[in-house]
Amino acid sequence: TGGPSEGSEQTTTEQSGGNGGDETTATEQPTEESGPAANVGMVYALGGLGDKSFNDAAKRGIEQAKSELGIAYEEAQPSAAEEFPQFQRRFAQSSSPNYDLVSCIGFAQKSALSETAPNFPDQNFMIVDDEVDEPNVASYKFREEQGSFQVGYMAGLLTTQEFSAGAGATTTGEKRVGFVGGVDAPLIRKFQAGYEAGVKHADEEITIDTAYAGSFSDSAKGKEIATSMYDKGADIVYHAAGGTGLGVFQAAKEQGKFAIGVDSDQSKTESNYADVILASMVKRVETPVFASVENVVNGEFNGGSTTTLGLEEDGVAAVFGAQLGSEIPQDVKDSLTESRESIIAGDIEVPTTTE
Amino acid sequence: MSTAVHLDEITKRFPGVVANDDVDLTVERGTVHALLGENGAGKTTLMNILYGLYEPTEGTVYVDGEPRDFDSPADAIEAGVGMIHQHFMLVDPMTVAENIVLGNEPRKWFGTTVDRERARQEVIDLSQRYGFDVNPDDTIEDVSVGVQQRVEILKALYRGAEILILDEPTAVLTPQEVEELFEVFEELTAQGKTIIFISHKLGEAMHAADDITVLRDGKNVGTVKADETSNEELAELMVGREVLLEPKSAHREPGKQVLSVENVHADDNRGIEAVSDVSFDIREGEVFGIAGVDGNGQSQLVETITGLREPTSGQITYKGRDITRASRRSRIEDGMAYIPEDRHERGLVMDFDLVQNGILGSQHSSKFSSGGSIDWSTARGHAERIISEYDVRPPHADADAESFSGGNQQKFIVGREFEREPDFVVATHPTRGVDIGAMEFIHERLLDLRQQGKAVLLISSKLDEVQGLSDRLGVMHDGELMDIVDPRNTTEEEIGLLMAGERPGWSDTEIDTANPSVGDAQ
Amino acid sequence: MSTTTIDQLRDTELSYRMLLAAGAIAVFSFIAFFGLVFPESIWADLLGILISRSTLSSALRLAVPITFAALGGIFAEKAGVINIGLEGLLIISAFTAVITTAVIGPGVTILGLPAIWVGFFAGVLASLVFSLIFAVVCIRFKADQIIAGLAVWLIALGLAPFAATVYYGGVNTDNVGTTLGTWTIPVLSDIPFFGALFDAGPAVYMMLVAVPASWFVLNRTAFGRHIRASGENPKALDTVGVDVSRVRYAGVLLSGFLSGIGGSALSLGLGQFIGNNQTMVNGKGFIAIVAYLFGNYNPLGAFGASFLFAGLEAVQIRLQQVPGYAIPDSLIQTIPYITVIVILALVGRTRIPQAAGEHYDTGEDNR
Amino acid sequence: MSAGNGAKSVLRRLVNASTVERILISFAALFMAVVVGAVIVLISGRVATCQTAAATFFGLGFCYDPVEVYLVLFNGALGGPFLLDAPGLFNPNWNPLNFGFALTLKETTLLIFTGLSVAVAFRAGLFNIGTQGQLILGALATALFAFFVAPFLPAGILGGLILIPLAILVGALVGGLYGAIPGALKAYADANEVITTIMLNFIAAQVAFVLVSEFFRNPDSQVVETTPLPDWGTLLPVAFPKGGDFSLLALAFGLALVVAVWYLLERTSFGYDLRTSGEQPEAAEYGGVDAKRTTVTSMFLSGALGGIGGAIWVLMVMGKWQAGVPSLGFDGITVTILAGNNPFGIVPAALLFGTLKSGSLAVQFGTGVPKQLVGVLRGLIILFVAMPEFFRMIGSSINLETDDDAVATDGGRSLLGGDDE
Ligand SMILES: Nc1ncnc2c1ncn2[C@@H]1O[C@H](COP(=O)(O)OP(=O)(O)OP(=O)(O)O)[C@@H](O)[C@H]1O
Ligand SMILES: Nc1ncnc2c1ncn2[C@@H]1O[C@H](COP(=O)(O)OP(=O)(O)OP(=O)(O)O)[C@@H](O)[C@H]1O
Ligand SMILES: [Mg+2]
Ligand SMILES: [Mg+2]
Repeated sequence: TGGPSEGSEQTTTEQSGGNGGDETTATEQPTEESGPAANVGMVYALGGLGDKSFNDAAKRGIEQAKSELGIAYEEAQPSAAEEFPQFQRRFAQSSSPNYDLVSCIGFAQKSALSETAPNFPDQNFMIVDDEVDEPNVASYKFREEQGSFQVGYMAGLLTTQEFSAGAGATTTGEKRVGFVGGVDAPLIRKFQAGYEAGVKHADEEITIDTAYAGSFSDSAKGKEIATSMYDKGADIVYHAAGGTGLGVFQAAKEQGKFAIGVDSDQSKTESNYADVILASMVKRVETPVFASVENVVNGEFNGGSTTTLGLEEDGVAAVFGAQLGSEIPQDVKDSLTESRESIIAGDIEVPTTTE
Repeated sequence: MSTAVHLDEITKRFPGVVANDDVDLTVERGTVHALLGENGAGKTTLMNILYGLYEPTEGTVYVDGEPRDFDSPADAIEAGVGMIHQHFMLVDPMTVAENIVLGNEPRKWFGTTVDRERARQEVIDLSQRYGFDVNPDDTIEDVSVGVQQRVEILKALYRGAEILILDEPTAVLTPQEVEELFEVFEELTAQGKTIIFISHKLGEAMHAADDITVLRDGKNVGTVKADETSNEELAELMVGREVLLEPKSAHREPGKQVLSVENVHADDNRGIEAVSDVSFDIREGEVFGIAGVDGNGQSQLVETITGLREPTSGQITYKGRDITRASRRSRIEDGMAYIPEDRHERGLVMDFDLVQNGILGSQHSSKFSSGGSIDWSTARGHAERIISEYDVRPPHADADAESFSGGNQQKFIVGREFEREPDFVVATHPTRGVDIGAMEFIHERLLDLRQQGKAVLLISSKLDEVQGLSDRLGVMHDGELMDIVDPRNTTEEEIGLLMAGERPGWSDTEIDTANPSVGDAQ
Repeated sequence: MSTTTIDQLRDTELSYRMLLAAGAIAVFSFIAFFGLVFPESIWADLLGILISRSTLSSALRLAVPITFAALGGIFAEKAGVINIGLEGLLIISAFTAVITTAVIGPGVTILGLPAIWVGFFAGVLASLVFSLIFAVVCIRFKADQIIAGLAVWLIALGLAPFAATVYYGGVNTDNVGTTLGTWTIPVLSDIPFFGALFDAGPAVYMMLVAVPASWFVLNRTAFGRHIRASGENPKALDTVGVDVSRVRYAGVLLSGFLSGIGGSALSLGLGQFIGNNQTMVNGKGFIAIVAYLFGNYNPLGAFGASFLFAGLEAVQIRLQQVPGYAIPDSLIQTIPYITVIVILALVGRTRIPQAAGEHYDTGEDNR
Repeated sequence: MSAGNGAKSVLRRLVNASTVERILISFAALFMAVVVGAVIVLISGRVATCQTAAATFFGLGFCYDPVEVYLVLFNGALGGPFLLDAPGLFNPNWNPLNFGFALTLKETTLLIFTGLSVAVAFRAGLFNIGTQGQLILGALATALFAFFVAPFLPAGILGGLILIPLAILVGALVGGLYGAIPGALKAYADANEVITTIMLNFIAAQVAFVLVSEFFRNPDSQVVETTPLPDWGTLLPVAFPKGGDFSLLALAFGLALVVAVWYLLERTSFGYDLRTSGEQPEAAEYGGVDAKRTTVTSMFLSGALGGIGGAIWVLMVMGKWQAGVPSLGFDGITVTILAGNNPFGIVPAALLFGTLKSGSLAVQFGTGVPKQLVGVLRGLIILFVAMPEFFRMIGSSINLETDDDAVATDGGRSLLGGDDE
C-alpha cells in the first residue's frame, strides 16, 4: 500500500471497509469552495469498522450519501460504552464544521443519546436500533425477528431435504440446524426467537442447537461452537455474533456444511466463504443512515419520529447468497416469498423473545 | 615440591574498602594451606580473585608458575583451580550427579542429549577413587550439608581441579564431619592435589594444615608452619593484640522460673521433625545456653519459644502462663525480646531506615503509637538513642538498614531488643559477624541483663561464647537436648562429644553436684 | 535423616499428582455412573459429550495457543525470567501472521512456501522480536520482570489494533481467504474417538510434537539443565563457567518462539485477526500462565492443564446446546475459572524456580 | 509464588529509588515513550493512505504528523486552550471548566481510586490483578443498592446526601469482600493471588452480567444494564459542564482518599504492619504481625478501594451499571507502577493517563491517527519506567567514568556446543 501521494482508494458500496484511507477523516472534507451539502458525524457501534456487518453497513449508507448527495462526514469508533456520550457531544459541539446530523449507530447509544440530545436542542440526531423520544432525534428500529424468521424458515426447509451446492451439502435423515449468538443479550435473543419460529414453521420436528460465545470477537470460539453443531449433524448454522460469526463460516467450510450470514450480505463482504453462505439476514442499516441524511439535506428532518423497518419496508430481508442463491430450489424460494407476505399481512406473528 | 599457587602483591579495592592490600601468598603443591582471619579480613575476596570471580586491582596471579589473567571462573577451572564457596553453589532440585556434571555434561546422540548413564558412572568412579560416600541419584535438597560439601568437592575434581579452595568448609559441619573432611584432605593431597581452606578456627588450622597464612585488614600478616606455631601466636596475629577469650561473669543466685519448656516437639518447614521432646527451664537472673552444630533443631526450638512456629506437641510456659499457642505479638508485649539468627531475613526490614526498624515489634506499643497512629518523632528519638548507645556506625538514622555492614546491623538489633526493657531475652548468635570490640560490648550487656535479674536464652554455635556466658548449658543434637551441663565444669571435648550425639554416662551426676539448683529445676 | 526426607518429599510430589489424577477419575466415574444409570439425566448428556470425538478434536484445537504459550512461559521462567507478557506475544504474532499473509497475497508462494506459511513464520518472528526486546530490557537493563511483562502485553494490545486500523480502517483485519487447513492421516484418523488426534490442523500436530520435545529439552539435554540451573541458582551455573545471561536470553527467546507459533496458529486457523476488546487472544496468554503453574513447570503437566481448560471449554460449548437446563450460558462459561480456583485452593502452591524474578549480577559477592 | 515474588521486587525497586530519582526516571520514561510513539506514528503515516501529506520529513510524505498528534492530544485533553491553526495563539475563549478537561479529570478521578486499590495491595506484597473484578461487583452493588433504596428516600439534595455515601459504602463493602476472597485463599490455602485474581476477574464479569441480564435488567433497554438512577441519586457535576460525567466532589473525595491511604500506610501501626509484610514477610512475622490476617485485611482494603472506584463509575459516569465495564482496574496497575506505589504519586500518574485517554479521542478526531496509539504509549511508558537501569547507564555514560568494579564473570563455555570432559 502506498504513501499519501497515491491517494485514497475509493471504497465501493459493494466492498466496504476494505483497505484504504477512510480512516484519515481529516482529508475527507472536500476542498472545493462550495462546501459539502451537509456535514454528518458518524458514531459507530462498539466493535468498530471492519465487522463486515453492522458498522460496515452503516458506513455504506453514509458513503452512498457522500457520493449521491455530496455530503461530507467524519467518523468515530468508540471502544467503550462510556465513549458514546463523548463522541456524540464532540460532534454536537463542533463549530468547525458545524454538523447537520449526528448518526448514532447501535442500541447501546440510546442512554447516552437520551442525555446528549436534550442538551443540544438545535442539533439533529438519528439513532439506529432503538428509540429516543426527543424532538431532535429520528429513531429507526428494525424487526430483526422477521428477517430471522425468513432465514430460519429457509434453513428449516433445506435441512429436511437433500441439498448440495457450492462447498456444502445437507445430510439426509438428520433434521437439525444451529444458531450461534455473540453475547446473550435481549437483541440477540430477538434474532434467535425469529429464527426458531421460522425453523419450526417449516417443520416442528427439527432440532435447533443454540449456543452463545460470550463475546463478539472470539472467532476461534465461534468456530468451535459451529463445529460442534455440524458434528452433531446440523446442516445449517445461523449466526448473530459479529466477529465471532466469522468462525462459523470457517467451520461450515471445513465441514462442508452451510451457514447464514447476518446484517450485511456476508456472501459478498466475506466472499471467501461465498460457497457456504446460503443467505444472509440483511439488516439494511444503510437505509436509515442514507434516508436521514437525505432528509436533512432536503430540509425534511424527521425529528421525534420512530421508523420501524421490517420485511415490509425492506429494512430486513433474507438475501440469498451471491454464489449459492441460484442453486436454492425454486419451491423454497416460493415458500419464502409466501411467508414474507404472510408476515407483512400479519398472518404470521413472529415472536421477539425466546420462551 | 613445586609451587602450585603464587599470589604476587595482590590489591583489591572496592568503592570505599581495600579488601586486599598488597597480599603475597605462596602455596606448595600437595599441601594443605589454611587462611585465617577475622570477619572482613579479605579472605574470601582473595580467593575469589584466585578463582577468577574478581579481577585484582593490582598484582598478578601465578598458577603452576605461569602468570594468569582469569576473566572468569571458566578460565580458572581451565587452569585447574576449583573453589567450594561458603554458600554452596548447588542446584537444589537437581540430583547429585546432575550437579557434579553441570556445565560439562557428557553427551550422546551427536551432542544433543545428556548421557545420563555415563554421568552417573563417572560420578560413581570419581567418588570411589577418593573414598566419598555419595549416591549420584539423591536430590541435593534431600541430602545433608556434609554430603552437599562432598558434592561440591567432587564437582571441582570432576572438572580436573588440581588446586581446591574451600571457603569456611567446617562452619556447617559436626565435629565428626569435620574429621571426615580432613581425612578427605589427606586423601587428596596424597594424590597430589593442593588445598587452600579458609577458617576462623585456630585449632582446625593447626590440625589440618601444613602452612597457615593470617590476613588482617586485607594484609598478609604472616605465614607460618602449622607445627611451628601456637594458638596464642595465631590469635595475636589475627587480632593484632593479645586476646582474652574468656568473658568474665560474676555468679548470681537464680530466682523464679520465667520460662519452662516441656516435651516440645516441632517440625521444620518441610514437615520433618526437627525438635524432639525437649524440656528445660530458665530462671530469673540466669543465662541458659544452648550449644550445638547449626541445623540441629536450635532454630526451630527458638521459633517455638518466640512464637514463630507452633510446636506439634508439648507445652511452653512463660511467667506462669501457658503460651504454647499464644501469638508472637502477645509474647512481645509480654516482655520477650528476641535477637534472631538471621538479621537479613527477620531482624531488619532491609529497605526500611533505622527509624522504622527501631520500632519493629513495638509498632503497636503505646510507647510509639496512640490510637493506631505512630508517633514518628518518638520513634526517631528511639532509633537515635540506640545508634549512639550501641555505637552503630555510621550514625545515620535515615539510612536504609541494607546500607549498614552486618556487624552494625547486629548492633542495632541488639540495641533495639535490649532497650525493650525485656524480662526475657532470646539471643541467637548475638555476636555473629561483629568485631571483637562490639562482641565484648554485647557480652557485657547480656551479663548486665542477667545481673538485673532477667532471664536469658543464649544460642550460639561458638562454643567458647556459650560456654563462657552461660550458667547452664544445654547441648542439642539432631533435635534432641542431649544433656544440660555446667559449662564451668565441663571440657570443650565433652561438649563436643554431646554435640556429635554421644551421651556419656557421667554428666548427670556431674551437674547435680556442680549446680544444685539445676536439680530443682528438673 | 536424609532417607526419610527423600521419601516424604517424593510423597508430597506424588500426592500432588495422585490427587489430581484421582480427582479426575472420580469426576469421570461419577458422571459415567450416573450417565449410564440414568440415561435421561444431565449426566448422560455430559457423558455423551465427554466421550465424543468432536469434543476431543475441539479441545485439541482450543489447547493450541494456550499450550504453546505455556511451554514458552516454562522456558522463560525456568531460566529465571518471569514472562507475564505471553498474552502480548500471542497478540502480536496473531496479528503479524495475518497481515503478512494478506500483504503477500493468499495465492502467492515465496521460495515455494505458500503465503500463509510465510505469514506463520512472520508471526513467529514478530513474537521473537518482542521477546528479544523483553529479554534485553530484563536482562541487560535489569528491568523488573513483572512490569516489563505487563508493558509487553500493553504494547501489543495497543499496537495490533492500531496497525490494523492504519491498514484496514478498523481494528479487525480482512479475511485472508486461506487457513492452515486440516491434515488427515489415513487409516489412523478412522479410529473412534482417538482418531481426532490424526485428523487435525498442522498446529495440533506441532503441539503434540512440541510438548514432548520441550520436556526432552528441559530434562534430557545439557541446555535444559542449564536453563533449570539458571532459574534455580544462577551463581552455580556461573561458577561452572556457563554464561547465565546467554542461557536466560535463550529461555526468553524460546518463549517468544513458542508463543509465536501459538499466536500464528490461532489467527491463521481462521485467516483473520479480530482486534476488538481484548482481541481474539482474549486472555489465553494469562490462562497459559495459570496452566504452567498448574502443571508445575513440567511441559507435560502444562499441556495437561491447557488441555483441561480447553476441554472444559469444549464441554461448556456443548453443554450449552443441551436443551432444558436453565443455567444461563454466562454462568456455564465460568466453569473453567472456578475449577482453577477450587483446584488451587486444594493443592496450594507450586514450587517456583528459586531465582525466578531476580536479576543475576555476575561478580556480585555472594552473601 | 512467581508473580508474588515479582510483586515484592516491584515494590522493593520502586519504593526504594529515591524520590527525586523516581521522578526523573518517570519523566525520562515519558519522554522516551513519546519519542518512540512519534516514530510509530511516522511509520504508520507511511503505511496509511491519505490524499495530502500531513507532514514531510526527509523528502517523504507522511499521513500523520507526530508533532501535531501530540499537540492535538494535549490540547484536546485540556479542552483547547490553544488555537493550533494559528500556532502560539492562546484561545481567548478557552474556559478551563470545559468538556474536554472534564473528560480528562473524569478519567483521572477513576484512575485515582483504582490506582490506590492496586497500590495498597502492592505495598502489602500482594499482586492484586483483581481490582477489575472488585470494581465490577462494587459498581453493581452500588447501582442495585441505590436503585432499590432510592424510592424510600426523599428526592433531591437531601436524598442524595443520604443515598450517595451509603451507596459508595456498599460498593466498598462488596468490592472489599470480593477482594478478601483471594486474600483468604492466599493466606489459608497458599493459592497464588495472581492466578486467583485473574480467574475472579472473569467470574465477576460473567456473574455480574448474568445477575443483571436475568434479574435486574432495565426493561426499557436493549442493553444489559440496570435501570438508571434518578439524577439526585448521582454525583452531579459541580462547575464543570453537565455531560462531562465529571464531578469535582468525586475528585475531592479521591484526593481525600489519597491522603487517607498515605496516612494509613505511613503513619499508622496497621500501615506499618502492612508495609512490613509486603517488604519482608519474615521480618513482619518476627515483629509480631499476623501475616495471614494482614493479607486478608490488605486485600479487603484494596478491594474496597476498587469497589469505591466502581461506585464512583456508577454514580458519576453512568448513573447505572452497564455490561462492558471499562478496564479501569487494569489501568490502575499501570498508574500505580508509574507512581511507584506512592499514594501521592498516583495523582500525577492518574492525571497523565487521564490526559492520554481523553486526548486520544481528540487525536483520532483531529488527526485520524487511531486512538489505540495511546494504548501503545501507555505500554511504552511502563516499559521505560521498568528499566531505571537504562537511564542510569545513560546518565553515567554521560558524566561518570566507568567504575572498575568486579569484572563480569560471563562464563566462557558455549551453551549448546559440545566440548565436554
Ligand atoms: N563486592 C564487594 N563490594 C564491596 N565491598 C566488598 C565486596 N566484597 C567484599 N567487600 C568488602 O571487602 C572486605 C573483605 O571482605 P571478605 O568477604 O573478603 O572478608 P572475609 O575475610 O571473607 O570475611 P568473613 O570471615 O566474614 O567471610 C569487607 O570489608 C567487605 O565488606
Ligand atoms: N556487593 C557489594 N557491593 C557494595 N558493597 C558491599 C557489597 N558487599 C558488601 N558490601 C559492603 O561491605 C560491608 C560489609 O558487608 P558484609 O555483608 O560482607 O558484612 P559482614 O560483616 O560480613 O556481614 P554479614 O555476615 O551479615 O554478611 C558493608 O558496608 C556492605 O555495604
Ligand atoms: Mg561476611
Ligand atoms: Mg568470607
